[in-house]
Amino acid sequence: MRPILEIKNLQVAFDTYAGEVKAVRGVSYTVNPGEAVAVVGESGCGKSVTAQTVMGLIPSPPGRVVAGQILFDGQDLLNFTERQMQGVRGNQIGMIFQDPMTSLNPTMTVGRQIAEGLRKHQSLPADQALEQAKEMLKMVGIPHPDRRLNQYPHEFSGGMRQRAMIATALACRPKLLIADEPTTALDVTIQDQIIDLMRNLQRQLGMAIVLITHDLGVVAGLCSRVVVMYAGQIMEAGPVREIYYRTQHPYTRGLLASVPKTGKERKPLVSIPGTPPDLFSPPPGCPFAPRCSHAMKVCGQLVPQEQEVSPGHRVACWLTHPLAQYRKQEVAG
Amino acid sequence: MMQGEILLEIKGLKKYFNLGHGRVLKAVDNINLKIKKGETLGLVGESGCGKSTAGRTIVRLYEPTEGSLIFEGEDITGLSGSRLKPFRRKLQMIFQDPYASLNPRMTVGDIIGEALDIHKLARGAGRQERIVELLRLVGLNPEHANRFPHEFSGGQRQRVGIARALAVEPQLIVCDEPISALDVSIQAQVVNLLKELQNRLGLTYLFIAHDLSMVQYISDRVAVMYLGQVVELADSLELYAKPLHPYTKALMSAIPVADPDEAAKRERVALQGDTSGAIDPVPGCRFQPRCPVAKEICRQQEPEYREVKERHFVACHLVV
Amino acid sequence: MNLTPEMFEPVQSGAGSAEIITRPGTTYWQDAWRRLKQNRLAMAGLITIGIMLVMALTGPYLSGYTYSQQDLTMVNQPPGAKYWLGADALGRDLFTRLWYGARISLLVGVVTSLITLVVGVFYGGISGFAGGKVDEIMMRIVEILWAIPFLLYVILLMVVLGPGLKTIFIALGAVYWMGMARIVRGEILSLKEREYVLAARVLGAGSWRILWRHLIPNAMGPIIIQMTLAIPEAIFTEAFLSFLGLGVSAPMASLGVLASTGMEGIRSYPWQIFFPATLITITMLAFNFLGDGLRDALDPRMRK
Amino acid sequence: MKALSGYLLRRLISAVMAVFFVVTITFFLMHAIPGGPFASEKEIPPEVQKNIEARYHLNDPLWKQYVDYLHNLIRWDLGPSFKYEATTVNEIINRSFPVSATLGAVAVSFALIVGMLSGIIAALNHNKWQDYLAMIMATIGFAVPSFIMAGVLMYIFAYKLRWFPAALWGSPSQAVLPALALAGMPTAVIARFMRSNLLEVMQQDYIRTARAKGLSRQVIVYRHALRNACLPIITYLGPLVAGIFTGSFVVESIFAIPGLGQYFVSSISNRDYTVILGVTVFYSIFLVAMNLLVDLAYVWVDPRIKLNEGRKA
Repeated sequence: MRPILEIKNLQVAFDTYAGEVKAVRGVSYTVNPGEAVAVVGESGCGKSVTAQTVMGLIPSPPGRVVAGQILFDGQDLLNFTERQMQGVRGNQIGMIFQDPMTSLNPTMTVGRQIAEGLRKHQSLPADQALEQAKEMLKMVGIPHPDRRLNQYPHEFSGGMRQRAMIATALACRPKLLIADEPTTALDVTIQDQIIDLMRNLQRQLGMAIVLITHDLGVVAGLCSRVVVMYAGQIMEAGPVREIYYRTQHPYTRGLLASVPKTGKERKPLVSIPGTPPDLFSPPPGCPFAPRCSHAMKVCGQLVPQEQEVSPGHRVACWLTHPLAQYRKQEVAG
Repeated sequence: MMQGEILLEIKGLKKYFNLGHGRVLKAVDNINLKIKKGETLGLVGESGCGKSTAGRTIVRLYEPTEGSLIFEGEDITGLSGSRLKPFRRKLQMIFQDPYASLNPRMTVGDIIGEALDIHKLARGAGRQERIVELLRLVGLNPEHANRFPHEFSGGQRQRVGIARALAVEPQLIVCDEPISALDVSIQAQVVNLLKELQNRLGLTYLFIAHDLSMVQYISDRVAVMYLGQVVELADSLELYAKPLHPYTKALMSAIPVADPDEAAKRERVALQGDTSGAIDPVPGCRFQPRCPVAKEICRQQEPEYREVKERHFVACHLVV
Repeated sequence: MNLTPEMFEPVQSGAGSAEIITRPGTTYWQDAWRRLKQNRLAMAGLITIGIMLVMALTGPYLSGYTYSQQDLTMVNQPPGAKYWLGADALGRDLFTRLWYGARISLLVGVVTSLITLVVGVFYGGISGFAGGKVDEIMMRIVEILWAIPFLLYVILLMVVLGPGLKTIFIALGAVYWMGMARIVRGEILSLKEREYVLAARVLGAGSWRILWRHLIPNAMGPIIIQMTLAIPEAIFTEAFLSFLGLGVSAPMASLGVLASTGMEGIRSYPWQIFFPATLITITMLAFNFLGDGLRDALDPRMRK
Repeated sequence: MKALSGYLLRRLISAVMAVFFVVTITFFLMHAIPGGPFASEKEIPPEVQKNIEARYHLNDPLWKQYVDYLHNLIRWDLGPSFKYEATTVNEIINRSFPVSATLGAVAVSFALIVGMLSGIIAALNHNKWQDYLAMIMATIGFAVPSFIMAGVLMYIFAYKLRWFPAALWGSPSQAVLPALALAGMPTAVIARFMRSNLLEVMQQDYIRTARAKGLSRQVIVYRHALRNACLPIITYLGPLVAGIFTGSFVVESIFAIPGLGQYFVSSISNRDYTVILGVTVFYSIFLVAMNLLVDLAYVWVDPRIKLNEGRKA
């Protein structure tokens, strides 16, 4: 099966007054048709920049793709003209954003905003597009779609707005939905509703999802594969059960341990010391080495190469190197 | 840890905001809590439930509309000016936004030092020593005293905020969502620091957050708020094991679990709609419009907040 | 590089070193100055203002004539060796009068801007800090004053108080403080809800401490911008009043007086209006460029 | 609907208060001016003086004059002119306001069209030559006082090139130069305002959403950005329209246009109380009405504004 999205060695930099910020430093991952992949990492790790580069939404200047390929359905999006990209955006790839409060145009009715994509990509006349927009509202679980269609975003609550955003992104039935922290700005009970909705829509429409999040908890119930990013690089990637139950990278381990488990007895919360590196001058070796409790001399000197430890489970860590075997056992124990 | 001695008693606290044109926002509507010396009381709820307003009213940033605050047996509700100042030393606050909670024009040393100046706790070399001591206490370097807030990361700033609160040697600290703006790995750092400081200095916390899992981790007891009212209060483990209020149950089931197997197994309590209506709450139980098990009585009568089990309080008609 | 077993020796994790701040520290003002220096137009404005200040102070003494000295044999002389910029209808040296006028105009600008600062910060500060009913009443007053065609009022005040430099200060100050008051009030109103101000209040800080240590220093950016922009506006209005014959009285001169006198002879002696008009325009440009530059440099949203 | 009428009522009361305030201040300011209208120029016999004062009620106590004035004002009677005999202030306004209004309307239309267009062009070509050119023009327009602009235009186009007449009023060609002189400043302000608004709007999240839908740049600018960027311009329009009439004092007197501004200027030197007072009151009512109109326009164009809260943000 050919992947729907294949990112190969993507490098993105931003030029600022203080120099070049290397936001994405050689990221590769694939998404298969109909599959939900989570990209997890803390703020500034490059997860959103990668996604926005796929959509061609990086402001340029200051942003700039240094190297790499983004293959969508086998074609490199980086070679597309702006006009070609417009045919992809909203049509074959839909995208939703973190803040539903600001992501909708305040002076346009919700119905027209949903219909816009349909009119552009399917050349529907206004009334038919609005009719379909109503169907979309119904699909994302907004009650009274007739009335809601003609309302403005400020008349919607936060959860409703995010539903409307999803309706907008899915109006043209794209093959891929990129969700950039779709629930971060929402309350837990609403977050639960939105994730549930995304899960149902994915089954119903058979589309692939890239879910960008900082919350490993949100991922578990929705995605089949996970990519863990840190300081512009991929630390670990693999099937969801591999990542949670056979964690290889100390960073992933640290992330999982810093979320408390509810109930039962209280295990002490393990925290990762220090702060992520400044991407103006990233450290020469593994970016996580300065915070890693299992760091070795080599970690500060050389960037670890990605190793496949089991089918589909890749790790970029010197602990997987044969010479580091004894340390690895210690970590696991 | 629990000596049972009550440090702060909150009695019938109400805080209404007048929005003009006859509309009133009942942000906090009659809450009763007792905070015991040395414990951590968690206060959870979703945005707009009034938990932050409650915290701010407790530290007297807002004047309560009604009710009283009794600190170590003394009613501090009506105090102001110089009579309030001694209590300011005992009651401190840590804020949510690490970017907005430090004055960008002051050095970190001055930010911490200001607390010492206001209460005339140290001067000259002693002041400098105390600042260094406080920085060390929260895990920062003494050289950081001459730096400005924008040079620090979010987690480091939050530590500065903690050092500022600790400078006056308080007894009770109201933590107003101190970790919700931080990255996951940094959240754990701050929570661990708070725990460590509590053990070392014998602090009492009122820990406000929307993140139920973190609240349960750090708290001895947890109170759940919905639209200005406490709907359930119990020991942390008890609340997790046997939540009684349908809202608590729903909140609990919505916590994302970082475990694929458990996530798949979990039973979810789906809630309809979202919180709104602190301005014109419905008659009867406020949760009733979203409640999956609401009965007729819920629409007519406001449920009473009562102790249904030892140390377990709930406001729901359907809990026997 | 070859990998050797000794490279896989564990090292002490650098938890402590991760707390070290690598970037050099800069204060807000250093940062703003750096951004301002990068703005070429703003720097050009700043340099121009500097030159103008020097010329306004020394210019009137360079040609050897005084600003009121008349030579009726040299009426309306074109620019030349004797009178560098020519002479006016009364045979006065225009070079001397130009820089003398610039001095008066700059004085008007600076003094008005200072009055604006004092009154506006005081009024706006109290209104924003007190909040509630006090704020509502104080702002209602400004709102009503705002509905007054202010230029008419400056004119009326000038008529009532009689012409003169002092009158100009009072009249302009009486009008321009409102803009400053609005800006200061808005700033204070939003700043006082910031968490660091709340923190100071929880610590028991008094009103004065909060106002002086927390609110005013953080409102300084917009205040400075407003002051910079008030200077050209005052110069502008003074020129306008002079044009209506309500400015400084003869033989004193301001750029507005010179331009207005020059206007009368525009057909025959165009240079008489050319020089003052150019200087007014340059002044306005310089202050506006500087003001725009400051806005970019001091705007908190521009900070990374 | 109830909210709208309540809001309107509050705004109206506030407007009436503002006008009342203006009338009161102006009235007493006028009477504080040293030297009466008939005192200065030539010697008048005491009896004649008395007669005149009696005719204009100038010998009544001040408070009575004030009450009378207010009373007449309610019936929109602004009294007789002291200077021009047998002419009322109402007549002066009726005669000269249409002239000023025409000139103002031409200038405002010019400022709106040119200002908005150049602001949009500048923003869409951010940091390119079009942007720099437009902003240099705007800054110069902003920096040149209207009377200098008037002088320059007159010198070049009337005296040197002789394309347009230099003065007076009547034919459309006579309106060109004064309208341009008047439009300079507002054009510059609108251009700068429009540019910065549009640049800011283009940074908003909802523009990114529109791009993510695959809309073309033109559609995004036209459908999403422009409307939101134009909204704040409306706020500026009220004071602008009213201000352009006040600003025309100088331009009207330079070009010798028989507008309201010129009457005002000459009434000052003539100490013609009733004309000064009348024109000031007229201007304030105009300004207040314009601001009221702006508020209503906002309610109409911006769906976010709830009537009962008014325009706050």
